Amino acid sequence: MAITEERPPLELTSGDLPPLEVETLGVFHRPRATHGWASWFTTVDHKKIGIMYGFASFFFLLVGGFEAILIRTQLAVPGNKLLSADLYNQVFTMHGVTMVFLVVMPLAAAFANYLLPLQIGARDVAFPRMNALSLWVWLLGAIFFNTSWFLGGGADGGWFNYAPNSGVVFSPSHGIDFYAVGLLIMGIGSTVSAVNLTVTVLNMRAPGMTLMRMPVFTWMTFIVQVLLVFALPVITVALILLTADRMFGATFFDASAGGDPFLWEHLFWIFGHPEVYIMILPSFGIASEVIPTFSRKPIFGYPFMVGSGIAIGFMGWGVWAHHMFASGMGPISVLAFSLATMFIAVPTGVKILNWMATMYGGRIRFTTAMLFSVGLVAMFTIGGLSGVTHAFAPMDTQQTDTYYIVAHFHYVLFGGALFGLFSGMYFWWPKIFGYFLNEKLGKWHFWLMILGFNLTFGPMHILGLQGMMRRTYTYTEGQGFNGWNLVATIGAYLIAVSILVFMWNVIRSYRQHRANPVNPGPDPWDARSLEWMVPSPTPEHNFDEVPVVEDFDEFWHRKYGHDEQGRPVRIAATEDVVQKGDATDVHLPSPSYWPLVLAAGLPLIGYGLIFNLWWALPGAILLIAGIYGWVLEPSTDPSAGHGHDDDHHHDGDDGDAAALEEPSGDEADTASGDEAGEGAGVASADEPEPAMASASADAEDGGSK
Amino acid sequence: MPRNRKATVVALISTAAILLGFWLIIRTIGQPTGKPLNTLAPFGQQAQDIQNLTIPVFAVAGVIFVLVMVAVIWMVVRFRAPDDAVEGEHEPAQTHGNTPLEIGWTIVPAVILAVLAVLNVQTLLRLDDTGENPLEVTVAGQQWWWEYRYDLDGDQTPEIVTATQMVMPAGRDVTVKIQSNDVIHSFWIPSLNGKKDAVPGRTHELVFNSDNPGIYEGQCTEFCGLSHGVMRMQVKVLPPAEYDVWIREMTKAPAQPTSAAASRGEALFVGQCARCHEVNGLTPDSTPPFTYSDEPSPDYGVEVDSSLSSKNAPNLTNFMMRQTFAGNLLALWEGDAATAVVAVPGQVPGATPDKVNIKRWLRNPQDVKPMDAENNQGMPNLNLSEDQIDDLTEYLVTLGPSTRPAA
Amino acid sequence: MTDVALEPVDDVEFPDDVHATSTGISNPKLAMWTYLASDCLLFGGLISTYLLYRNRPGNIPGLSGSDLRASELFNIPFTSMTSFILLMSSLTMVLAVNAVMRRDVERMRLWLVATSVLGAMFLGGQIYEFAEFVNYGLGYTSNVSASAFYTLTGLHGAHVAVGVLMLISATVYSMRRQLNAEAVETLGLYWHFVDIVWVVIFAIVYLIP
Amino acid sequence: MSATIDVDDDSPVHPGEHHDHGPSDGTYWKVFWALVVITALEVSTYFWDVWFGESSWTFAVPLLLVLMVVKFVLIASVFMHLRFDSKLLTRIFYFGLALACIVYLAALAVMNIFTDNGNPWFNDPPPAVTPSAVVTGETTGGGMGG
Ligand code: HEA
Ligand code: HEA
Ligand code: HEC
Ligand code: CUA
Ligand SMILES: [Cu+2]
Repeated sequence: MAITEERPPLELTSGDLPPLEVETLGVFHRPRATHGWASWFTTVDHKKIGIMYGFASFFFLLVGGFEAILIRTQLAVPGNKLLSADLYNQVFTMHGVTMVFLVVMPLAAAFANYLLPLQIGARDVAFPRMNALSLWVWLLGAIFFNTSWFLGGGADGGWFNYAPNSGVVFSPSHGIDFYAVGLLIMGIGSTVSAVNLTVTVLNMRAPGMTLMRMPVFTWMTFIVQVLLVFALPVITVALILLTADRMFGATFFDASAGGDPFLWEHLFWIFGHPEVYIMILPSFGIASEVIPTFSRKPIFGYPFMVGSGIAIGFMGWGVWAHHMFASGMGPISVLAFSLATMFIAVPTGVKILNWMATMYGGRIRFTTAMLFSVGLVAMFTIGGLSGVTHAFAPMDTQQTDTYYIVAHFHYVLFGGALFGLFSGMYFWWPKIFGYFLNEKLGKWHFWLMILGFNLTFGPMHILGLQGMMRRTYTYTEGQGFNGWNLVATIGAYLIAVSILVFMWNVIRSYRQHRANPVNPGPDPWDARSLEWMVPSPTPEHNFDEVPVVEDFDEFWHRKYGHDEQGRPVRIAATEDVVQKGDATDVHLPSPSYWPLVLAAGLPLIGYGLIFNLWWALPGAILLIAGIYGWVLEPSTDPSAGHGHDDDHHHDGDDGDAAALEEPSGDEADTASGDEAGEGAGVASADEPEPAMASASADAEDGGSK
Repeated sequence: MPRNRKATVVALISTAAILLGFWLIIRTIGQPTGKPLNTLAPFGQQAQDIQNLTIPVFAVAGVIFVLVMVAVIWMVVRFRAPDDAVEGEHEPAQTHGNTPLEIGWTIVPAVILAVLAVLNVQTLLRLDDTGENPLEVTVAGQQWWWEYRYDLDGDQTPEIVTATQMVMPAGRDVTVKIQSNDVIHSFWIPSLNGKKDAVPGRTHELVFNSDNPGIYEGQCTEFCGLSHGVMRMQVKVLPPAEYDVWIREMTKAPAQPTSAAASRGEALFVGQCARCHEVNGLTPDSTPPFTYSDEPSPDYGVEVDSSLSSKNAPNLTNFMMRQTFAGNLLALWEGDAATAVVAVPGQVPGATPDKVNIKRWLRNPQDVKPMDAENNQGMPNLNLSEDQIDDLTEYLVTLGPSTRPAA
Repeated sequence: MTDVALEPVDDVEFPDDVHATSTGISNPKLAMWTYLASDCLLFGGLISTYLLYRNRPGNIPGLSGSDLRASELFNIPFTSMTSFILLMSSLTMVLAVNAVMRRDVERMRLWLVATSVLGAMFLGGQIYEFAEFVNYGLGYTSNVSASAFYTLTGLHGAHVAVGVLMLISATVYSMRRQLNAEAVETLGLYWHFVDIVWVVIFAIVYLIP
Repeated sequence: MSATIDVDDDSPVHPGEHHDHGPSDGTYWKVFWALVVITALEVSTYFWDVWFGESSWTFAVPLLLVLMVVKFVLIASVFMHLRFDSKLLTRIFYFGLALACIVYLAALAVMNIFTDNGNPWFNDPPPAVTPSAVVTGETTGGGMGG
C-alpha cells in the first residue's frame, strides 16, 4: 500500500459522516476461517497459496506422467497398437502442455509464493488477494483444459501447435479450442501473479535487504517474473489470433487467404524461448540455495550468479528462431539466431562452474536435497551441451524434430527443472510442513529417478541421431529403432516407481510425524537465508519481528562469524537468533471469497466460447460479481481476526498510516500509533491493496483477453 | 591425503567408464546398416558438409561433458563430509568468489564458441550454395504423401508428376523446391541433407548432390496431423545413364491394357478413382476407348485448395516405376526389384508386382495408414468388392513400362 | 492470522513499518506500470500483425476474400476527431488526478465524469467507424488485413471500454465511501496508456498509408 | 518508513523521500495544447500529397514517426508523471517498450517485411507457389513497418 505522504486517503464524505461500513454485498459474510478445509478456499496467505500450487501441480505431474507412460508404452515395440494415431497425437500434445504449463511453471510458482516473502523478510506478497486470484485462475484454467479429454478429445497439434495444422479445417475437434482458451485463462493468472511478485520483490523487502543481498533463489524467481511479465502477452497475442481463426472465421494463419503460418511460429517462440528459461531459472535458484547450505560455504561468485541469471533472461529474448532453423527463413536470419544461441552457453556455464566452485573445498553433506541439486548440475550440463549442438544451424537441420531434441529438452526440463524442484521439496519440506521427509526413502527416490531418467532419455540421443523423428505414433521394424526404445520405456517405468517412492515417503513420513511428532526446529539444515529464522512450519504472520538485514546470507551471519582463515566460527546459538513465532497482534490481510468467484467465471466463459455463447453468461455474471465484490470489500476485514476490531491498539494497521506521515520516522514503531486517529477506521488506508489493485485486475481482464 | 587419493581414483575410473561408453556408442552410431534414417551416415555432399561440422562440435561438447562430469564426481568424493564431522571442526574456508577466475571461465567458453562459430558460418554458407545448372524438382507435401514434379523443358508445366519416390541423377546438383498444399510438413532425407519445412504459400529450396547411387529413406518431420508419423518418402539416386532411361520411360504414355480384367479395372478406375487420381489422359468423364497422353494435364493439382487436403491424389501414370507406394509403407515389387537401384524396377530379373500389397491397400487404405477421408484427408475406403479389387489391381500393374515393349 | 489472545497485549515492536515500500513507490502504482510495460508487448504484437498483413487483401491472385482494404475506407478527418477526443480525455484525466491531489473531491468527480464521457464518445466513434466499414462490405472476416485491423482496434477499444467502466465505478465509489487518491492516480495511468497506444495506432495504422 | 532501511542502490527514490507533486493544471493545459498542435500537424500530412504532390510522402512518413514519438513521450512524461516519479518506473516502462520494439521489429524483419521483393503474397524471397500468382501487385511501402 503505502500511500505516499502527501496523499492520504480522502475523506470524501465531507467529514462528519463516518465512512460506510460495507457489509460485503449483503448476502455473504466475510469469510473468517483461517483453519480447516474451508479456509483453503478463501485464504490469501501466500504460504497456503504456495502449498496449493504445489499439490495441484504435483497432481498434474501424475497426469502428465501417466500420459508419458502411455507414450512410452506405445513406443516400446515397433508397430504397437495400444494407442491409435489420433489418440497418440492427443496424448503427446497434452503431455507437453501439461508438463510445461501445469507442472513445471506452477511448481516453481509454489516455491516462489511460499519463499519469496520469507526470503526478503516480508509478511506477505504485495497483493494477497490477487495472489489468491492467480492461483484460482490458473487452477480452474488447468482443470478446464483437462476437461477436454471428456468433451471430444484433447488438443492434437503438439505443444507448439503450428498453424495451419491447428486450424479448424485440419483439427475440427474442440481440443485446440481448449488449448487456446485454456492457455489464455492460465495466462491471465500468470500475468497477475508475475506482476504481483515483481512488485513484491521490488517493494516489500525488509529493511536493509538491498537487491544485492537477496538470496539467489529470490533473484532467479524475480528474473522469472520479469520474463513472464514480458513473455505472456506475446503468447496472448498468438492465442487471440488462433481463437479468432478457429472461432470467428478469421484467416490469420491460412495461407490461401493471405495469412502467414510463420507469424504463429514467431509469436509462439518469442514467448516459447523465454518460457524455457522461465522453467529453468527457479531451479537454478533452488540449487543455489541448497548447494551452499550443504557445502557449508557461501555461494561462489554471488554477483556473477546474479549477473548470469540476468544475462540468461536477457539473451533469452534474442534466440527464439533457433526453433525454426529448418522452417525456411532466410540464411541471414538463421545465421544471426544461430550465433546468438551459441553464446547463451556462456552465462549458463558461469552458473555451472560457480556451483562447482561452491562445492570445492566445502564440507558436503549428501542429504537428498543435495543429491538432487548435484544431480541437476550434472544432468543439466548434458542437456545444455546437447542444446549447444542444436545451436549450430546446419547440424540442427539434421537434429530438429528428432528424438535428439526430445532428449535435449527432457535433460534440461526433467534433469534440470524437475530435479531442482525435487531438491527444493526435500530442502524446504520441514519448513513448510513441520516434519522431515525420510532421508532413506529420499535416497531411494533419487537413485531410482536418476537411473530411470538416464535410461529413458539417454537412449533418445542415440535414437534421434539415428533418425527417429519425434511425434511419431509408431515406427517399423527395419528402421533400427527397436532396442533403445524398449530401454527408454523400461526407464520410464523406473521413473514412475521412483515417483511412487516419493509419494510413499510423503505419506509415511507424515504418519510417523503424527504418531511421534518431532519438530525439526526453525533451522534444520544450518542454513543461510531468512526463511530459516522462523519456526517450522512457518507461522501465519511469518516474522514476529521483521529482521533488519545487514548482509547477504543474513541468517548465517547472525549465527557465525569467521576466524582469520575465513573459517566459520559460531557466534550465537541458533536458538538465540531464531524467532519464536509467538507474536500476537500482527495485522494480516483477511481472507476473501472474491478471488475464487472471479476466477470461476473464466472457465465458464471458456465453455461458452467453445460450445454455446449462452453458457458464457453465468461466467460473465460471476466475473463481474467477483470484480465488484472485490472492490467493495476492504482488503482487511475490520471486524475480523485478532480480537480487537476497535482501534485502541496501536497495531500495525493504525500505525502505518501515521508512520507514513513521518518523513524520516526511524522510530516509526509504536509511538506514531498515537496519532493513528487519522487513519483509523479508514479501511483502505491500511490495505496492502487499495481499491486500485482491483482496478488493475480489471485491466488485466481487459488486457489479456 | 587418502581422501584426495580416493577421489582421484574414483575420478579416473569414471573417466575410463565414460570414455568406454563413448567408444561403444561411437563404434555403432554412424553405421547406416539397418538404420536407413541415420543422420551420421552421409551419402551426399551436403550431408557430408554437416557431418564435417558435427564431428568437431560433438568432440568439443564431449570433452566439456567429460570434464564437468569427472570434476563433479571428484568433488563429490573429495569434499564429502566425513560421517563423524563435528560442527566447528574442519569447517571450510568461506570463499566468496574470485573475480579473475570468474572472468576466466566466462571468456574461455566464449573463445571456444567463437572458434566453432567460424566453422558454423562456413558450413552455413556452403549449404546455401545452389550449385551450377541444377536440376529442379518441385516437391509438394500434403497430408500425408509427397508429390514430385519435373519440369524438364522449363515451360512451367511439369512433364513428369510422380509421388512417394523421387528420382535424381548422381553427381549433379538438384534443387528441391519444397511447397505444401495444406499444412506444414518437412522434407528430410538424412543421408543427403538436413530438413526443410514445406510451408503453405512459400517455396523453400534445398540442395542435394550425391555421388552414391542408392535409395535413401526420408520422413516428414514437421508434425502434420494424424498420419505424420508414417509420412515417408524415398529418394532414388541413379547413375546418370539410368536416370536418362527413367526420364524416357516416365514421359511415355501408358499402353492400353490387354487383358479383360485389366480393361474392366480401367473402366472402374475411370468411374471410381479418376476423380482424385490422374492417369495422364484419363478424366472422370472419359469414355471408352480410353486414350492416354504422355503429359499430365496442366490442371492437375494446380487448383489445390489449401484449406482442403486431398484435392489431388498421387498421379498414377507409370505407377509401376516406383518401388514403394502408400507413403513408402508398402512395397510395390517383390524380391530384388523392391530395392534395386535401377531406372525400371520391372526389368530387374524375376520382378513381379506385389499384388497382395496393392489389394491390401485397395481393400481398406485406412488399415495401412490412418487417414480421415471424411475430412478430405487421405484416401477413403471405397468398399470395393473383391472382384473389383482384383480387376483394379490387374489394371494398376499395367501402368508402367513393364507392359511397354522395351525401348 | 495468528490466533491472538483477547486480552490486550503489548505492542510488538516494528523496527520499520511493514507496509512501507522499499522503493518508495506505492505497490499499486508499481504494479500498474509493470502491467503497462507488459501491455506494450501485447499491442506491439497486434500492431506487428497488422503491419504484416495490411497489404494482403484478397485481390491478390490466388488469395480468397474481399479485396477491400481497411486503409481505403479510412475517414481521416473523422478519426482525427475521435483521436482528438481521446487526447482530450487524457487532459481531463490528468486534471482529475491533480484535483484529487489537492483533495478537491468535487472537481475530481467532475473531471472523472468528463473523462468517462469522452471515453464513451471515442468508443461511440469507433463503433460508428466499424459499422461504416461493415456497410462498405468490409467485415471482420473479409480478408486478413481486415481481421488484423479489427482485432487491433477492437482490442484497443476493449481497453477503453474497461477504462470507462473503471472511471464510472470510481466516480460512484467516490460518492459511496472513501476513495483512495492513489486509486485515481493509478487509474489515470491506465487511461493515459490507452491514449498512448492510440497515438501509435493513429500514426502507424491510419496516417502512414 | 524508517531510515534504518538501507537505501537500495537500485531505488532512485529514497524511501520516505518526498517527490514532487508534479506540475500544476496550467502545465497540463500547455502540454495538451502542444499535443493538439502536433496532432493537427500529423493530420495535415494526410493532405500533403494534394498540396505538395506525391513526393511529400518521403518526408511525411519520418515526420509522422517523429511526431508520434514526441506525443508518446510527452504524455508519458507529463500526464503519466514519469518525469516526476521514481526513475524505476521509467525504466520498467521503457524497458518493456524497447523490448517490444526490438523483438517485434526483428520478427518482422525475419518475415522480410522490410526487404520486400515486390511479391505481394508473401514478402519473402522465395517466389510464390504458382507462378501466375506473382503478378505485378503493388510494392508495399518500405516505410516504418513496411
Ligand atoms: C529448461 C528448459 C530449457 C533450457 C534451459 C534450454 C537450454 C538451451 N537450449 Fe533448449 N529447448 C527446450 C528447453 C530448454 N532448452 C525445449 C523444451 C525445446 C524443444 C521445444 C520443442 O521443440 O518442443 C528446446 C529446443 C532447443 C532448440 C531447438 C531444437 C530444434 O527443435 O531444432 C535449440 C536450438 O538451438 C536449443 C538450444 C538450447 C541452448 C543453446 C540452451 C542453453 O541455454 C544451454 C546452455 C548450457 C550449457 C551449454 C551447459 C553448461 C555450460 C558449460 C559447462 C560451459 C561450457 C560450455 C560450452 C563452451 C559449450 N533448445
Ligand atoms: C517438464 C516437462 C516434462 C517432463 C517432466 C516430462 C516427462 C516425461 N516425458 Fe516428456 N515431453 C515434454 C515435457 C516433459 N516431459 C514436452 C514439452 C514434450 C513435447 C510435446 C510435443 O511434442 O508437443 C514431451 C514429449 C515427450 C515424448 C515425445 C513424444 C513424441 O514426440 O512423440 C516422450 C517420449 O518418450 C516423452 C516421455 C516422457 C517421459 C517418459 C517422462 C517421464 O519422466 C514422466 C515421469 C512421470 C511419471 C511416470 C508420473 C508418475 C506416475 C505414477 C507414479 C502413476 C500413474 C498415475 C496415475 C495412474 C494417476 N515426452
Ligand atoms: C477421395 C480421393 C481418392 C479416391 C476416390 C481414390 N484415392 Fe487412391 N489415394 C488418394 C490419396 C489422398 C492417396 C495418398 C494416400 C497416402 O499415401 O497418404 C491415394 C493413394 C493411392 C495409391 C498409392 C499411391 C502412391 O504412390 O503412394 C494407390 C495405388 C491408389 N490410391 C489407388 C486408388 C484406386 C485404385 C482408387 C479407386 C478405386 C482410388 N485410389 C481412389 C485419394 C483417393
Ligand atoms: Cu507431413 Cu509430418
Ligand atoms: Cu529455445
